[in-house]
Amino acid sequence: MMLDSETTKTYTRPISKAWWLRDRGHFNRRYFMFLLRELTSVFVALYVVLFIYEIFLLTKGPDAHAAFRESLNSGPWIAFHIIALLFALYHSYTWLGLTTKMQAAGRGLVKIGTKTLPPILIALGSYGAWIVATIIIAYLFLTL
Amino acid sequence: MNIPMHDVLLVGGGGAGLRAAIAASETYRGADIGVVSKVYPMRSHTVSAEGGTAAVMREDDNLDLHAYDTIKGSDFLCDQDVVEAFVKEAVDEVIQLEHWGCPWSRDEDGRVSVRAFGGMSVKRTLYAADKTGFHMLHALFQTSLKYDAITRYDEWFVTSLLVEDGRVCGVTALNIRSGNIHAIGAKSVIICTGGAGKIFPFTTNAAIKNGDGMALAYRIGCPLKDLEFVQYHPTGLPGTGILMTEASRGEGGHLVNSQGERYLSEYVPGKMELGPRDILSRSFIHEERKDNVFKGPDGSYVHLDLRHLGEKIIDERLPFVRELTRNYVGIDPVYEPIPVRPVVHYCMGGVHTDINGATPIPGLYAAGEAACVSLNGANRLGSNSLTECLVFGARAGQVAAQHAADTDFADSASMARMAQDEQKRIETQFFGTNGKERVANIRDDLRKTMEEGAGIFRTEDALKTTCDTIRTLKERYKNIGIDDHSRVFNTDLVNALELGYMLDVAEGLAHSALLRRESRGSHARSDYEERDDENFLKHSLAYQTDGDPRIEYLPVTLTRWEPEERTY
Amino acid sequence: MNYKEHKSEPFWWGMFSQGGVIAALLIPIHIFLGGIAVHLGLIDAELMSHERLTGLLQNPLVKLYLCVLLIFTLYHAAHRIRFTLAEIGLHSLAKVLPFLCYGGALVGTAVVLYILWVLF
Amino acid sequence: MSDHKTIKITVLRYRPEEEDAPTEQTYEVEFRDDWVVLDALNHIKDHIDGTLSFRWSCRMGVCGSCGMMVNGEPKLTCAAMLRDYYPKEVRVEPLVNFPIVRDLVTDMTDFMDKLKAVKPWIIREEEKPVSEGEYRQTPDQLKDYKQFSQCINCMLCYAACPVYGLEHDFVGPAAIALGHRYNLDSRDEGIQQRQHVIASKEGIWECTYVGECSVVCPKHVDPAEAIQQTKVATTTNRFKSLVMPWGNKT
Repeated sequence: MMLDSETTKTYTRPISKAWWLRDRGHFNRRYFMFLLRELTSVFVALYVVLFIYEIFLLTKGPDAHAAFRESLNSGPWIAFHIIALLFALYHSYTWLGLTTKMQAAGRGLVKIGTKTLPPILIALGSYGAWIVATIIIAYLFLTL
Repeated sequence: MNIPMHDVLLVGGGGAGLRAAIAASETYRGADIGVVSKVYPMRSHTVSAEGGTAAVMREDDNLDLHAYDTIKGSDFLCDQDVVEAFVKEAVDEVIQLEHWGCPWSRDEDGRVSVRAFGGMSVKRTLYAADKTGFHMLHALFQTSLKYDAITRYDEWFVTSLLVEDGRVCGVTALNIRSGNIHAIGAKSVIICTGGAGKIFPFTTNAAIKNGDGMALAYRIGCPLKDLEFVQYHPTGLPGTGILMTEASRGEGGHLVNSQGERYLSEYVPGKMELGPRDILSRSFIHEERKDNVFKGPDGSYVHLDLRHLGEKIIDERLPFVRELTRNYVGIDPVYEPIPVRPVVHYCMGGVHTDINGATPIPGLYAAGEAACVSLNGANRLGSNSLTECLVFGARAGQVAAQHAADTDFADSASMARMAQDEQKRIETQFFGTNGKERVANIRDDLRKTMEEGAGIFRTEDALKTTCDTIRTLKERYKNIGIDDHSRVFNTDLVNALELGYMLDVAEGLAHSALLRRESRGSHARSDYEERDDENFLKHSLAYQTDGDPRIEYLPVTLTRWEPEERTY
Repeated sequence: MNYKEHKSEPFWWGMFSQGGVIAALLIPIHIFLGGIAVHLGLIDAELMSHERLTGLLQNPLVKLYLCVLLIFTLYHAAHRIRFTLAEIGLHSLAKVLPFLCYGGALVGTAVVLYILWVLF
Repeated sequence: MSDHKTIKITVLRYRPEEEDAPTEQTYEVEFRDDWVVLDALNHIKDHIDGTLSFRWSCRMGVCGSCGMMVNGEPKLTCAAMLRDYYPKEVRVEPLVNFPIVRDLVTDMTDFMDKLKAVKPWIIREEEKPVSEGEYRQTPDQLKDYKQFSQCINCMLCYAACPVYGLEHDFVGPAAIALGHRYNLDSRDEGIQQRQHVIASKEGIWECTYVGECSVVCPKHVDPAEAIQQTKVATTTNRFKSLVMPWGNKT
């Protein structure tokens, strides 16, 4: 209970819009890395839209598609893909890291009886799945 | 002026206070409970208790055994009817707390685990790793949130008890946030403000433990009982006084002097590290006199060695010990011994109450360390204090609620007047003058003289000096000046008010110690080394007067156990 | 404060989270193969030709795979973009952002399904 | 040990009766090697400037009172050794994201309301009488929630959480972790009664897993994990009930 007359004047320091860069005088590297992690989604989205557009062009015939492919074969587009790849890799790294951490936590999802799997095995599992998936896709794409 | 009124008002929101609040609200439907606490309840010092909570839980144990251990531990100064009630109700209380979610450590079969503790003849200490007090307090606090009948006044500081027609009818309290003084009316007031360890320089006690509630009661004529009994915990970190729980010895840790010897074999051969705290603390002083101790910047110390327990046991049962030593002294107990020395830990004495927590003043109750129900006598056994908070918190809550049901509120207009007078008193005393004395200086001098005269070993001369010094400190206190004259969250003012409480409790303590010319439990007089049942098998009662306190005596209640020599 | 269990958030979050796994496992290799490797001459350009790709798309399993890959990652991205925009300053639009972002993902879903199962 | 070192401590001051916004004040403090930031603040209060206000109590990292920003990081000042900062100066500010009441003291009533909202107590359909003894709980069942019961309510996680900074309605890390603690307790049957708070828009769904709450937590409670676990469990149940609406609603 607080008597209404008892509340006193307070001061709230506003959070900066660029808090992930610098807030109230301090830079926090982890906030910055967090924002980079969230930004990966923009590149994922852009890439997926581009992918959908390419499939759409496939329905428009070989010329349209070839022209599109040709335009991708340029410095800026290659640069875009390299940046997108770096972000996508960062997404994979952070996402799999967090799921590993989560499954390793006290009441993890990976439980055998009452025992939780050791974190290192879970980590091997998730990063292993990534490598396996990558190899399978590459193999299928190159050989089908 | 609108004055809040409660059937039962708790002063203090720690283990005893919250248990009492819940008990009071369960005593009868419609009971309206207030809890005034100078800190948010989960900050209360119960939070720091580490080792455990005693109760008879196993087949190899029984109530008489727990009672006997407690009585012997108290050096026969406890009231045996109180002890019998205590051991009986302890069992239900710890189970109740289990039902409220306390995460007690468990055996494989799902029962709560018990561990060994100093002075206990069998394993009967329930624990939640080595954060027992923390878990108990949070379980109690979080459970208290579900009782709508409980209204909290967080960060309100009680400045006086209101008395009308000889009965307590409420309190005045400073809302620390706003700086306003308010009257809060109550039919029953329960003091649960904890001990007064902070009147000593080296203590495991938190900054908030200044004997506030004891002094509040003392000032309205309520006697303080057995104040001279102050427990030193044998294993505190030098300097900070941070507690290395007794459980570290219960789990098998060794105390080793500078010669590499487990020196306790000379003093408590039968119990070694599991001897009672008063004897272990005195053993340290003997070793110090023999120069068998290490020397450091914060005085001498011995080693608490846990290395042979191994990392697994330490992490499982004593994780907090490892956390504290790593963070505060940079020592990892898995690889190095921990420096420890005796530090003030607990006040056996406190507000004089009967077996139900009722004081001689109608409407006033007390429980927990602030009270002296006479469970602990001259020396408390480790792990009885948390249980005491539960058992006598619950008792006091129930009895206070029953009293409230049969009583009317006092006149609110006169209470409002008293609150205005109190506001004036405080403004005049602390804001109106240009006193030159600093709070910190008087406080430091008080602590110094308490250590010198009323420490582990006491003598007539040293105690007389301490009594004189306290008298001059009280004079200096009248000339106090504080830096902060603002209203909002003025902790300078709070500290000054606390210092006033400390001086009162210290005065009662030193005079009680001076007149007890025997050695019993924690009270060790170098000039009277023997226990003297003929003259001193009785409680001391300190009453405040205009001059030195008046000390009276009260017989000890014996039921089934005759006093005998206390050896381990 | 009156709290209410939110019934649709678990759906969006579930899609986000599934999409997150799929994107983590599969997107890097796709970017690498189609956007980088082929242009740097690491793989044969014929692999990305109209003829080969339309050929692949005749396989219903490939279509299904692309549906899963593209649709789930869209929801993943939509969800994250929604919160990121709020966190970097569009907090005042917090009420509108879900409609914009999930709306975009829903449109994307329809487009993907239409192209893959109607146009092909 | 004997050589005296002096460190500069800059403290954010706010005196609501005198000023509309916080100011700064710098003190020079001679310190001992084993002092923590809180010791320096106490030294200032006792011997240099009694007007400085801050909260503290146990000085052993368990009462949770003395959380402040130390050089921009939320810390328990009783566990922040001065020697780790020396010879650089130390900036002490009240925890961010909370209204400042006075100097280093913040207003935490918002958290107290949220804590109560998640019903942090054992909820049973039927209470077992005390006379029937304790509930059995195996060490493994205890382990399921133990970590989340270690919260000392120090508020460092709220200060670290940009989501809370932006959206004060967010129930927040500590309160959700404590609700989760009871949900995971084998003695508790109250998960449904907490769900409307924990799984509200202001609850778990506001969190974007910045993860900073868990980084700053002095007791390794890992509130971020509590929130993620709850998101997964809630989502799984939601999909289950969509697919099998007749199924067991737990």
